[in-house]
Amino acid sequence: MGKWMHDIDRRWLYLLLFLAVALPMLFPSKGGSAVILPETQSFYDTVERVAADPKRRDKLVLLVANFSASTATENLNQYESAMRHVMRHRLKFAIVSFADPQGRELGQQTADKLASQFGYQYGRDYVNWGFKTGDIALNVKALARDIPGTIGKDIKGTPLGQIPVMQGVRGVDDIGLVVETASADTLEYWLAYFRAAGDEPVPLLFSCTAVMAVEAYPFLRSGQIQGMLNGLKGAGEYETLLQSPGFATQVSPSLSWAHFVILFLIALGNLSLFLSRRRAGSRGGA
Amino acid sequence: MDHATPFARVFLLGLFAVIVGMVLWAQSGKRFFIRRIPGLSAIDEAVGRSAEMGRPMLASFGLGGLNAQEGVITLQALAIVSDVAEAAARFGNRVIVPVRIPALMPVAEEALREAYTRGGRPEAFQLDDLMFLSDRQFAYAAGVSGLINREKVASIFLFGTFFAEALIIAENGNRVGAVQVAGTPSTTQVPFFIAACDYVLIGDEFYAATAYLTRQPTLLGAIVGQDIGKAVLLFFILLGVVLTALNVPLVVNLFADQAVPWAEMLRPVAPAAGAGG
Amino acid sequence: MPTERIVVWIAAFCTLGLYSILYRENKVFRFFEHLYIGLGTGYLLYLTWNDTLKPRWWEPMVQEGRWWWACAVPVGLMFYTVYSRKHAWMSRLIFGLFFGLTAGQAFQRYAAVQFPLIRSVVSVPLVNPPEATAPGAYALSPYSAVFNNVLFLAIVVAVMSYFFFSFEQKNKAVASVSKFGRYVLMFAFGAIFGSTIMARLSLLIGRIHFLLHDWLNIAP
Amino acid sequence: MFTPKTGPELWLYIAGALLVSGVLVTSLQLVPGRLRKPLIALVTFLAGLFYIAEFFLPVDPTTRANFLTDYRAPIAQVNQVLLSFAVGVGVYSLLTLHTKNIVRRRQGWGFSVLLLAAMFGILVTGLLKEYRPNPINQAAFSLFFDGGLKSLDAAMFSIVAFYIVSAAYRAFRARSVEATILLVSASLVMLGQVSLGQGLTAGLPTSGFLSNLRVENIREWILTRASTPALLAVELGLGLGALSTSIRLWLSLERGSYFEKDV
Repeated sequence: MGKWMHDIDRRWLYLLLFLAVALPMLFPSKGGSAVILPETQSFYDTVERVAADPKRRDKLVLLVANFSASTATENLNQYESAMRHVMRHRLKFAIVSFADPQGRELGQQTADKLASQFGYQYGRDYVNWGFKTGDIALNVKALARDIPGTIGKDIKGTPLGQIPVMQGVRGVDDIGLVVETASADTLEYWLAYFRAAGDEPVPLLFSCTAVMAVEAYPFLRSGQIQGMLNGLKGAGEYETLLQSPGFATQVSPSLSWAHFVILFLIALGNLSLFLSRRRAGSRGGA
Repeated sequence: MDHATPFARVFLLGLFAVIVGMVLWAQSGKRFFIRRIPGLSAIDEAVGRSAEMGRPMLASFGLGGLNAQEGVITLQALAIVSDVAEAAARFGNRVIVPVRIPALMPVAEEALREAYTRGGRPEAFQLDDLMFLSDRQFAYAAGVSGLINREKVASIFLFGTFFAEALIIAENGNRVGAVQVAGTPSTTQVPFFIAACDYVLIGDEFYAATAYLTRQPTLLGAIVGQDIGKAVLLFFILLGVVLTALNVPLVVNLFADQAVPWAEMLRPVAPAAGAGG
Repeated sequence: MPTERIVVWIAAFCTLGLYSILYRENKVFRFFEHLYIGLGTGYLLYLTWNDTLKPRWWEPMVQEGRWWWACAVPVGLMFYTVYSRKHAWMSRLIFGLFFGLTAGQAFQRYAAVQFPLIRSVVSVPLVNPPEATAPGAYALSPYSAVFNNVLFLAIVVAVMSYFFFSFEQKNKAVASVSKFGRYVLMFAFGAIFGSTIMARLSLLIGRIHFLLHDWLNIAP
Repeated sequence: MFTPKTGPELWLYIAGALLVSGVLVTSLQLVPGRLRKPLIALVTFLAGLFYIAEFFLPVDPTTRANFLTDYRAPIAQVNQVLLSFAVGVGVYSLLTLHTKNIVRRRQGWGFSVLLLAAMFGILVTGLLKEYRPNPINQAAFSLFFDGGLKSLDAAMFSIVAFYIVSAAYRAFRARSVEATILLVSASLVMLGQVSLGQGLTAGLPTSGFLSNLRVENIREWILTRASTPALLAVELGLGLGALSTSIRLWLSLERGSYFEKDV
């Protein structure tokens, strides 16, 4: 028994995982009630605070889409909820991507999807700066000082100066909030070159894949970022806070079951180790 | 920090002086000691095993580009991969080097040519084994997985910046039974290398690697300089913690993003203001 | 069949084709692997022109009349001198430029990234930690707040001492501190592993949802 | 002279710039061997000096800029444009390898044909979509991009989920102290991050001492109190390592194969 578990063909593990994800999708059930983690709560609260702050609410919100379709399950759901939250408070915002060209399209698709619902109009209420290639550090550094110069034209080829929503937006001091949605460690650039480059630190929110979250906890603790959405789970909690359940809420059972399968397998692996040790022990070996 | 505060000038120039000073001292003949780094002694073993089995090796210097964040890591990784290639040349082994960043192809080519020359077999260098695979992260991973399985590589060396593809590469390596040595400053990928590789360099062992492998005075000097830097950091940390307990925010103010006037350095912050800000 | 439907079918085949490597390396995987690398490179060329060279170089030069951008061509071609043994050294000149630009940013990067980290360590309060008085679910008793903060500092110091290289860690106290450092590192790596599992599962969920919902249409 | 030009004058200037810079670059070959390394070192030093001086030199308190600050953006642009020229080096490598495969009918040469066809397919349809935008070109590009590339990206990324399971099954066995630590912290974090796991301890109070035993709070504790300081300390070491490597690069003190070769 122990030996069989030890030598188990990994393809059986793969099949088991596939079933753990697929079956809860085919037979939907209600996911357990989510506990809201404090970083999600403060993410939500920060947007609320910016919206209620007369000094900040008229400034531009940056919704940075530093992700591509490959992490859409986590990032796109976070991004959509953040945009919905911003639109609810009628804040002006800009979509921009530095990490992946798909970011600008995914950002635009999200805006197209939500705009009619909230009466947002391109150019008047929001703008898409598009994708900026090149060294992200240099771009973000330049952005802090000169937004129109760094960005140049928007996604439709209009110079930023001619877009109503961009009137008076020069640099970091005209930005009210940065929401960085990312699949890689692009947060650092905002910390290093943008957040504290102006008169007052700009509130910075991070919605990221669960991997990047671990690295970001130190920044959360040091107060450099004000809130964080941790992967699909964070997206689900945020959906709960916004009271608009979506994809993240729907697939929560699959996430839970897959975790349990992995935990079960780990337990199985340790059982096999224990059994093989005991067998070795009874034969008099070490 | 957009521009240096007065303290940052002093502190960074101090670090600069210490590191350059130690490098110069080492270059003028001072022999510095550096402790054993277990993963690195495994490189020769892995190369040797490849030679025994008569199967090729695969070495990657990571997925990092030439930007500020990854550039220095990538160049350091290339230096380690060159050392691997040199050992491979000595054993008469084939080493496949898949590349992600096109701009690095010329640098890699020169570095590998030089490594084979140092290994005594310049003619063994095959340009086809240094291949640009794809600049797309997962296309690169798919290509490397294909190579690992088709070429039945016997050992794999992964150094440099890695992202999520790290585990795809390492698990395929594990499946074909290759000996794998990895080292990366990308902390998020270290656990996966630990799970799938035989030897893993953690944290700034990566930066110590070339010094340990080559015993170059310059590099050894730099490691000693870094160690002194770490000692200075520890000093500031301990000092800062004691002062914070006494409600004197001197060290916090010294390391602030915006210059704090000297007169206000010692003024206690209001409670609950928190750090950073 | 409308384009969207064809796209879904192609996407489903691509997904299953790559997944076939989970069974074993095979011709189907090899097909999609080569397709993938080809598409990736073609797209890279397209992006390089469309997103960088056209807007940042060609249009400024030709439409806005900034003729001096033409100088970028001979300089950029220096990369290609690597193909000639005689001229290969010239590629080093342009790499020297890039190495310089990369290295030159290190000081600002250090100050910008490391200083806040140092601040966050030194401002850990050992006396009257605010966590002890904070309202809400995460308030701690004064004892556990102090314990947590002492532990926090101990971990920082232990892990940092693990990474000293220039002396043999023979001293028993030093050796055990550094051993503790290594254990803590393993603890942290375990945490990363556990946390990453969620991220990777999410992506798989996304893909399987695509297969079951968008392609086969058997899941809601 | 450095003012934008228009019309035929522009093309004249462009041709002139090409000629002059071309001659300058070519004449670099006249640099004698012993001066080449110092020249490379000088270029590296000056390029690095720009950012270092820009950062260290005092700034005007009102504009928070010094005389170099305004050149950040142009330098970023030059950097980006020049790096784009290097893309061809990679493509050339790929093209030669696979053309050789096809010409010499090496094993699996059919896959090389496929690779090249896919490469030109997406490039051509992409450019057609930009320069001749019509529904057919849009759709053709979409087949390559949305059907092919995007889904291949997503599929390959999600495959990590399978590998993470086999890695966990193999690695998380209590064979040694270190492996046990890894196992325990990973399992606790996993339990704490899904609602099913959180349900296990949902009966415990949300405040007071017992609340510490709720799995989501254990997870939070592991991430913020135990793993954060460890990663922070790693980061402090890495920062110094990067700084030291950068200094060596900047001053051309770096040693190792590429940097020691005679030119």
